[in-house]
This record gives sequence, structure tokens and C-alpha cells, in this order.
Amino acid sequence: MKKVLVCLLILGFIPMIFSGCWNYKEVTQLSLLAGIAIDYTDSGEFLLTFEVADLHEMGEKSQVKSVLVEAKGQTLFEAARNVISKSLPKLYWGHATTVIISQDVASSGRIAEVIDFLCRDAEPRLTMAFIISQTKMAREIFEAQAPASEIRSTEINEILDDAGSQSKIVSTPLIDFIKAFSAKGQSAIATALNVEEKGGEKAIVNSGTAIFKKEKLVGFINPEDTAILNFVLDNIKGGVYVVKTDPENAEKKISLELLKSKTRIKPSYAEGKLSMEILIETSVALNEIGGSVEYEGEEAIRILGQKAEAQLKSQIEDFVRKVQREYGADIFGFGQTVYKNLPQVWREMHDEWDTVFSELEVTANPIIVIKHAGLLRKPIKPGD
Amino acid sequence: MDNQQNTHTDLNTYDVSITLGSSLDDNVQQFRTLFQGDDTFIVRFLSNQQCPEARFCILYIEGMLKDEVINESVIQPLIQTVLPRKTEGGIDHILQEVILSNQAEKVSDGNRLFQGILRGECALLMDNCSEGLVINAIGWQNRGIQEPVNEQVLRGPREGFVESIIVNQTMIRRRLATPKLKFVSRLLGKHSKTKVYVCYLEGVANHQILSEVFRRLDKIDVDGVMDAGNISEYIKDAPYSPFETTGITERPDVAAADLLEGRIIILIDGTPVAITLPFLFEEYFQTDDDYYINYYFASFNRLLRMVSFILTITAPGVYVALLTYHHELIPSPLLFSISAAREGVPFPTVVETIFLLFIFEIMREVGMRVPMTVGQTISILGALVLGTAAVDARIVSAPVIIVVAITGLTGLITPRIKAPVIILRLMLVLMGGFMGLFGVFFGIIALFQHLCGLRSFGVPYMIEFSSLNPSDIKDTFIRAPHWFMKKRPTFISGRNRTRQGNWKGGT
Amino acid sequence: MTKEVISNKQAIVLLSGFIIGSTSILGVGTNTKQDVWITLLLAMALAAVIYFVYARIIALYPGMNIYEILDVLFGKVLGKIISLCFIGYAFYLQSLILRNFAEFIRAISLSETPMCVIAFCGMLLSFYAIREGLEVFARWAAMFFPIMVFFVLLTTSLTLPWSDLNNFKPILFNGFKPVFEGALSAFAFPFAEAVLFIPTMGSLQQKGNPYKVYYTSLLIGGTLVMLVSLRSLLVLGPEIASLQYYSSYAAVQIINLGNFLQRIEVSVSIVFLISGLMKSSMCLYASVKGISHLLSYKMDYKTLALPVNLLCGLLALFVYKNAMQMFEWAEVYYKYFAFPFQVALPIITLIVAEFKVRARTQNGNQASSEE
Amino acid sequence: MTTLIMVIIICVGMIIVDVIPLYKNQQWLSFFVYLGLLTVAIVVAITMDVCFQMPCPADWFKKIIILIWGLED
Repeated sequence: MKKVLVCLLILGFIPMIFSGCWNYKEVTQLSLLAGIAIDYTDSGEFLLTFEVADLHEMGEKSQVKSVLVEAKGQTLFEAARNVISKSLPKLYWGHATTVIISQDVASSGRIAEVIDFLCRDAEPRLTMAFIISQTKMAREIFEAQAPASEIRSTEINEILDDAGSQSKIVSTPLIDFIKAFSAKGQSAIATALNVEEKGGEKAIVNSGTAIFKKEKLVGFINPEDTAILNFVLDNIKGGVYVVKTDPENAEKKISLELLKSKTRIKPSYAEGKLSMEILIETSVALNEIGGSVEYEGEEAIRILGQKAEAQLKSQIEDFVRKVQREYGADIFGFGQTVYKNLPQVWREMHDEWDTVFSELEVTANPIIVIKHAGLLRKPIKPGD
Repeated sequence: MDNQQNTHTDLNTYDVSITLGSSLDDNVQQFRTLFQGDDTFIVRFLSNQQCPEARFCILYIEGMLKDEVINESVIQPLIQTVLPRKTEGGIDHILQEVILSNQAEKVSDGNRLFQGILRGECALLMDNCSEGLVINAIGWQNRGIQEPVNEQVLRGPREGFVESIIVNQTMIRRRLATPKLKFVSRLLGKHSKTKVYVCYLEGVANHQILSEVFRRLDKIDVDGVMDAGNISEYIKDAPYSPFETTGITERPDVAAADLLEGRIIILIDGTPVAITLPFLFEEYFQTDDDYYINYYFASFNRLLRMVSFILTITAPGVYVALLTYHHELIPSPLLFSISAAREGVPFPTVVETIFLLFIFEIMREVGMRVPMTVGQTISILGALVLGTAAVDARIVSAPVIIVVAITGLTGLITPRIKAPVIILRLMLVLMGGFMGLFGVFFGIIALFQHLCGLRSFGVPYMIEFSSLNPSDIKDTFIRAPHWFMKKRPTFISGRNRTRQGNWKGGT
Repeated sequence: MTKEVISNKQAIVLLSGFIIGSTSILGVGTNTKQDVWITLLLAMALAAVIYFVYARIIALYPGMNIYEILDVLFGKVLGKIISLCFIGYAFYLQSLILRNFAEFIRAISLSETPMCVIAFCGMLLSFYAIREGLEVFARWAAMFFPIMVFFVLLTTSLTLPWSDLNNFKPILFNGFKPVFEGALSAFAFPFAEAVLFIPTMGSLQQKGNPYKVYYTSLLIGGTLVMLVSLRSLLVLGPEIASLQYYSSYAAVQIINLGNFLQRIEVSVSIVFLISGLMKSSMCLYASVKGISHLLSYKMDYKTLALPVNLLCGLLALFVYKNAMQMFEWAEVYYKYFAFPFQVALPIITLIVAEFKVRARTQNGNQASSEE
Repeated sequence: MTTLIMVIIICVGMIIVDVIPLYKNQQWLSFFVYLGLLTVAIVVAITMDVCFQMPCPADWFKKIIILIWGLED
């Protein structure tokens, strides 16, 4: 009896297998999408540029090449589907790693549409890098040179992966962007990239951070400020922090390697006034001494630390003030902190949070601990 | 005509009607008729020197007995011994005082004599006597006891079963010198009359299982039994399942260990393997040197075998599923290279995989069948044709070859489970091509539902794997130290579970 | 036909799998955002109360099937009507599970495959499970339950680097009411659905303890449900977790260990396949056992499994119009729908049972004293 | 259409595996119950192919629930 059953099962599957394995797609039937750039055309339609990994010419020696494909449409989905008519196999989003959005799209307030499109479909992954281009068109990024890899999207991801060793870049996967975007009392930020011309070759460079307010792009901050932003956002995983030890003498600098950093934002509410305290605890190593900074012994190290702390404090406070004044966008998530830690206060003031934020009193209290100083006991000086 | 009819009836009933009368010539004539046309049948008349009226006849089949034994122990005494006149005491006297053989037996049943001759015994008939003697001087050539080829071990005894059931029986008996060890014999096969011993340890083996074994053995109705495989197919629980519910072993030490666990052994004459019952799924993964070598190493090997089993059935299916449904699960660089490798290959992945699996199985079978001398050529041919030429010609892609190689390699680690593996592999490839990983997983779920539903002589097949008792793990996924295994497996031996004293290891 | 017997541990495994069921992907109580853990604890507390009722019914009539108990308590006619209600509920619930199954697989992977193919695959597996008998299925579950738990723990531990404990804050921001409503939803789905496990408990071994089974399973199943929900909350944050249909799946998508161990969200599907299959098989068992009882055991439940299951698979195809309705129904209306089956009927049954048992023991005492 | 084909395949399988033995063993009750359920299944499958949209039980339950519990919306 079981044999009959098995036969029937097989017989049952055969028509199903032949009548169509509905989702059956060979790898070669797919265009492996590496990245996507979103622009507007002149007529206000979406212009999508897809970077597709081109495997057709790939033999045993040559590397993966990439080709750029364009498509237009009133909505993103339409545009994405319009590509299909262009004698290209179906685009496969599962391996896409970058989404680049042009300034125009970002500042026109349709960013929610983009996110919705990316999240609703099952194929695009939430870990894609979310990037705002500072170039005029987002697709220019894909037209730049990529020295390390043939595929620009991979190149971009390598730049972002380096975020660990340099604090001047902020890495925002799509999921992080959406989290910040949808959170109460927080404005979203995104990586900003630019293209620079060096010796006739266009190269992709980090250009700091794009700042959103609600669903609109309101501005960019440069890489130096991004480092400060990373301090506030507790994003420091490494990198260098340069301290000017002498305000008069610009040459006198030391480099501190950031080993570990922990930031806590402490909101306090007293007498109807909200204030924020940014507590930072950073361990660093002394890596380079510029000019002729004298230091020797415990005490000198302590003084160096204090100088660094003072510099960081003023930098952070200046930066926060600048953001409050210029953009009014709560990219630090102060509102979120208030919501989480002082829910009663948040309940009262969440309606006028924008005004509260721009008048918020913020103090920074960094503590920098110098853990070691490399291999040298003291600076190398010319002998007399 | 009469004769033909006789043989015809023999075929169906296989009961010859020999009635021994008092006339020697008549008796011999009856045998002659039965063996008519068979020139290997030897009839030798003798008479005693002293007493010529005492006539005897020896009947046997050429080559099946030891000539010296017959000459020296039977013929010589019969001719030379001084027999009393009138041969008083008849055949009893001959049996007790003349024949110098340890295995001689008086029978009055002609049928028994006939069977004895067929089995290579020697029949002795006497004039004026309606009884005969069966003298056992079986002397055909046996293969010497050798190390079994299919169950190689790192350590452990080097002897394996041979074709002779007597030798096999003694090999087990030597290991278990206890009167509790019982051999119950059965004759199977209408023509072959193969001797079968059902062997068990009384007081340890489960009586329900035992009676079930006898019930099934007695139901067998065939003309001949050539190998253990014949019998195990007849007594299997789930006849349509590809999985075996009876085990086989070529090693007497394994058989003895199984008996100690309460299992039942069936020895079959003419087969160098013994059937072990009941057979549970985990036994596919147990080898006997697991029990002789260090238990960490043994446990590791056992896990290796299980992982290999899972790999060998799922690898091609998962490959197909990943490549045709779940492209996101493959790391990007790998996907790029696979995609490039597949460029230009005309067949769909499913077809390609099935095709290559098929080729692999052909190569495996060829490797087994061809003479050793040609074997080298085959492997070169396979490696060259498939490994290089087929890939270069874009008939198959390189990743498939890797997957099939992994599949084949991991499949060889547990050779006993080969038959179900081939079927399962194919099913999972089809399921993978049909519904992707979900299909593969559906297949695996159904497979284990099937396995859990199987029983071997009333014992659930997966009893140890699906046990929620943590202590039952000790002889499945791992091989626990011997001193841990204090109890016999519950379901196999009903009562008498304690196996050893309270010994904790160490000193 | 010998009576099927399952051990205490097997019952616990089955019930735990039953409780996890489709929650492993649907996520429970994500509506209550950061208070999901309170919601779940509350739901478990409510479940603990109602589980006492279930276990008590079984304990009062050990070794008897719930349908037989209903016959004893309410008489042949009324008992059969109540049995029919249970059967209908089990039948309906199984088709809901099959629908979840199909919707999920379609949403994440096989988008072009007709739903009936996926639903029927799940259906055939449930059928095979019940066809082989409860004991076999219990053994199967005992094999696969550890695998399932392993996957839940694995994915949970792998998401730890992305978890942010701040997502718990603020506690009870929107007050207690939504939490309580969420708890009612979570109580109805999945915890109190364990009412359909009562027929299976009829096969519990003689020395089995129904209280132990129910409460251990509540602990194990509840913990796993909690883990899954908390994982989504901590990784995705309350907003996105409540936004996603399959939040648990989205949470596991984030995993990326050294660019090597990533994209393992298929493990969530594996957990769902196992637990969903357990649940749908148990529902099928409940319904066919009941139908078999209605036919006064003239028809074996194993024989009934296939046609009933086929109808279930068909119902699954049109039980909801679309996925949106499915989620709306699960969150809003299901608790009202399930209330009579999960709470009202068992409590009435228990009350009647208590009276009958009291009366019986009193009669017994009187009889013995008269002697 | 797929639904109908699958239902028919499954039904044929069921008839071979289950119904014929029931018929041979003359278990008439089981036989007719079985056949009845199969017929219902096939009828439902055909209706699903013919109808544009099957009436959805969840909708009915929703109405009943709203009626009984007096829910808004």
C-alpha cells in the first residue's frame, strides 16, 4: 500500500514540476544587482540607475565587471520593473549592498516612499548601506572609478567597513536609518558620499553625514564634525582623535588612537527646564607626538588627557549648538532619550519638541583615559 | 514417465516416499531411482570378510565427504571386524561397535537418509534391516577464516564468519561459553533445505521478539535461500521501506556483543554473514571498533558518520535549492563565481545535478564490478572526462562536480545505508527543485516521520534517537565509556536489564 | 486496537511546540511595543489560570478522552453537540495555521507559487503525522523539538550584538489598557489554544500528571515565545517591530557575523515549519479523534485523517481574503471568536464535572456506608 | 486550476490507498463517510475555480462577533 502511495506522490509531483516550478530561477537567469542609485529626471520622474554585476565575460581570469542600467518610472516600483523590458534578465535584489539617493530626492520629502519600497519587498535586505550623494546626480557615484574592486557598490561597502578604523564616517545600514527615521524624537542621518576628481580620475570620497529633519534632507556636515557626531551617538569603534596641545602653536599636536568609547546621554528635568548631559568615557592610546610637546611621567599624561577632554568638550558643545541653530534636527536622539527615561516629561513636550530641542541646554563631560603610549618612553628629541 | 512424475511431485511437496524394507537391493534401488541421471551419486556394496552374508551398502555423493574418514572409519571396520553370525543386534551393533565415527545416527526414516545424502552425509544400509545409519563425514572444502572485507576495523578481532554454519556457530560459542546460549535450528527452502540457526541468550533476549522471529521464519515459503539478504527481506517489518529493519554482520564478535545486548542472531548456512535482530536506526552508524577504541575518538567518529549521512542526502538538494530559489543565502562572491561557472551550461541545475549523481553512481558500480587491473583506467577516465573535459565543454559546471564529490564521499562513510541514501537523495533534489529549501525541509520532515513510524520486530526504529531521556544518548550520537552502559537497551531485552556491576571507572 | 500512550515528557514536548506554533514568525503582542514582555507575562499568568481548568478536567477523568468525558457529563446528545463545537474549532484553527504557513512562505520566498501548493504540502505532512499515529508523531516531535529550541536559541544569541536594552524603555508609556488588551490577544493566541491539546492528553500514560504537563509546557513554550518576541523588540526597536508582519524574520535578517555568518533567516522558517507542523497536526488529531468519536469509533481516526485534512487545506485557501485580513483577524477579532471555546466551554465543563464527581463520590460513600 | 488538479490527485490517491480497502472489508459506514468527505472536497475545489471569490468565513465570524460583543468598527 505504501508503494502505491509513493508512486502517487511521485506522479503527483511530476505534473507540478513540469507545469512550472513557479519560483524556479537559475542563477544565470538573474541580473545580480549590486547597488542602486535613485535620481529624479528633469520631468520629475524617478530615474533609477542599477549597478549590475556582469558575469557574461567572466572566464577564469578576468574579474567581475559591472554595468550600469537605467530605468525611469513614476514610482520606484514601476521604474524597477521597466528595466525588465531592456533585454536584461530579472533584477535580483538579494545581493544589493548599496542604495544611493540623490540630494534632490532626499530633500523633496519623498524619502519615506523609497524606504517603503525597499522594505515592502522580500528581496532587498535591511542591511543595505543607505547613502546620500552630495553630487548632483546620485548616479555619478557609480560612474566614478573603483580602484579596489570592479564593482562600485562593493567599493563603497569597503569604504564603510573602514568606518571602524576612522571615526570620520558614519555607517548607516537601511535598518538603522529606518529606526532613526521612525523613532519618536529623533532625526535620521545617513552616510554622505561625494566624488572628487584627482588627477583626471574620479574617486569616491567620504563627505560626512547627511542630516534629515522629518522626511527631508536639511543639510550635510563635514567629516570632521561627523567624528564629533559619532562621539555623541556612541558610534566610536576606533579612529584617531587629534588634540592641539597649544592653542597658539598649531604645530603642537598629538594623535590619540581611540580604543574604546562609551557615551551616555543623561537628560535631567528641573524646574520646567530640560537639559542634557553627554557623558563620554574614552580609552585612548598615545600614538603620535607632533611638534615638540613635552611629556614625561604620570602627571604629564594626566595633563595631556585633560587637554584632550577640554578640547572634546568644547568641540561637542559647539557642534551640538551648531546643529541646534542651523538645522534644528534632533540627530542625537535627545528626544528619544527623554521619551525613554523621562516619559512624563516627554508626554508634556513632545508636541513642541522642535522648539524645545533648539533651546536645549547641552553639556558634554568627556573623560579620556590614556591607556598606554606606544613603545616610546618619551619623545625622541634631537641630541644636543 | 513414472520417474518424471516423481520428480515433478518432488518439486511441489519435496517429500520423497522411501520406505525402507528389509531387502538391501530394494532399498538401494529406491535411492537409485531418485538419483537417476545423477552420476555423482555413488553406491558401494560391501560385505564382511568373516561373514559374507552381512552385506552393506554405502550411499553418498561424490566429493562431499572425506574419503579417508569413510575408508578408515566405515569401510575398513565393516569389512574387517569380526561380526557375530546372523548379525544379531542388527544395525545397532554396527553403530555401537563397528563404526568409528563420532557422528553417526540410526534412522528408520528413508526420507531422512535421503536428505542426509543430499547434505553430504554418508548413508549406510544393511541387508535384512529396515533401518539405516547416517554417518557424518562431511568433508567439502571450506574457506579459511579470514578478516571480513566489508567490516574492517582498526582494532579488534580479525576473524570473520565463513560460509559454513558449523564454523560460524563455533565462533559465537567460543565467545559465550554459557548454557544460556541457545541455537534453535530451522530448515528453510524447499529445495535448498538451508540450515538456519536462530541464536539467542536465554533470560536476556525478549521472548516476544523471539516468538515473532519464529513466526516470521516459519511463514517463509521459498524454494531456496542463498544469502542472509533473502531471509531478511522475508522477515522485514516494512517491506516497502528502503530502510533495513534487520541488520547484518560479518563478525562473530559483533554477533556475540549483540547477543549480550539481548538481540537475536540468525545464522544461515552458506552465508558468511549473520542477521541481527531487532535492528535500530542508530546501528547504521555504529561500527564494532567503536567499542574497542578510545571513547572520545569513537564518539567523534560516530558524529562524523551522522553528519555525513545528513550531508550525503541533503547536499545536492540544498545545492539545487540554493541555486534556484534562495540566491540570497549564498555569499555574494561565491554567487558571482557560481554564476560565472554556470554561464553557458545548457541544462537546468536540477537536471545537471541529477545527471551527475547518476554518473557518479555508475562510476561507483563500475568500480565495484571491473577487475582490479582495469580499475585504474576507470578512475582516470572519470577524473579526466568529468573533472576537466565536461567542465571545459560547459556540459556541467564545476560547482556541481564539487557537490557531487562531497555527496559521494560522505556517502561512502556509511556504506550500509547506501540503498535508502540513493533514493532519499534523489527525492530531496526533486523537492529542492520544486520548492527550494522548504521542499528540502518538507522532505526531511517526512523522512523522519517515516523513520519514527518504522518498527523492527515491534521495537520502534528511532527509539533511542527520539528518546527524551538524556541517558539514552550514551550509545547513539556518542559512544559512552563502557562503564556507563550499565543497562541493556530497554526495548530490546524485556527483563534482566542489568549488564554489569557498579563500577565507576578508574581503579 | 491497543490504546496509544504518550509519556509525560512527550506530552510536554508536543504542547510546548503547540504553544510556539505560528508565533515563531507572527510575533505576539508587538502591538504593545516596548511593553511586550509585560503583555506576555500577563498572558502567561492568565493562561496559568485557564490551564488549571484544562488540567483539572483531564485529571478528574484519567485515561478518558475529552469527547467521552463530554458524553458522560452532558449526556449523549448535548455532549455530542459540544464535541461538535470543539471539532469545528479544531478544524477551523488548523486551516488558519495552514494559511499562516502558506502566507509566510509565499511572502518571504515562493511569491509566485500558488498558495494551494504550499498549503497542501503542509497539509500532507500533518496528514502523514497523524496517519502514522499519535505515538509516532510524539516520537518525531521529541526528535525535532530540540532542533527547534536549538535554532531559537542560536538565532537569539546571534542577534545579541544588535540588541539594545534601551528598547525596553519607557515602561507603560501608554498606560495599562493597551497592554491588557494585548495580553488578551496573546492569551487567545497562542496560549489558550492549548484547549485543543485536551484530546491528546486523553492518551497520556496512567502515571502521567496533566498539571505538570500543562505548566511545564507553559513555562517552556512561554519562554520561547517570549524570546522570539523580545528578540524582535530588542533588535528592531518597537516601531519597526510593530510595523513588520513577520518581525521575527526581519530581526534575524540583521545577523551578520564577520561577513560570514549572515543571511540565516531561513532558520526562522525551519523553526516555524517544525512548530507549525506540530500545532496543525495536534489540531488535526483533535478534530479527527472527535469525528471518530461522533461515529462511535466505527471509523478509525487514522483513516479519517486524510479527507478531513484535505477539507482543511481547502478551507485554508479561502478562510481569509488576503494577508491583511489575516493579521487584522489575528490581532483584533480572534480573541472574541475563540473565547467560547477557550474559556466558556471548558469552565462550564469543569463545573459540571466537579458536581458529577462530588455526587459520585457521595453516592459511593453512601453505598459503602449502607453496606 | 492548480487547486483542482491537486485535489483530484490527492483524491485518487486516497481512493486507492484507503477507500478500496474499506470497500473490500465492507466497512460501509467508513466507506460512505469517506466518499462523502471526498465529494465535498471536490465540490469545494470546483467552486473555487468557478467562483471569482469564495465567501470568506472570517467575514461572517467578524460580523457575528461585532453583533454579539457590540464592537465598534
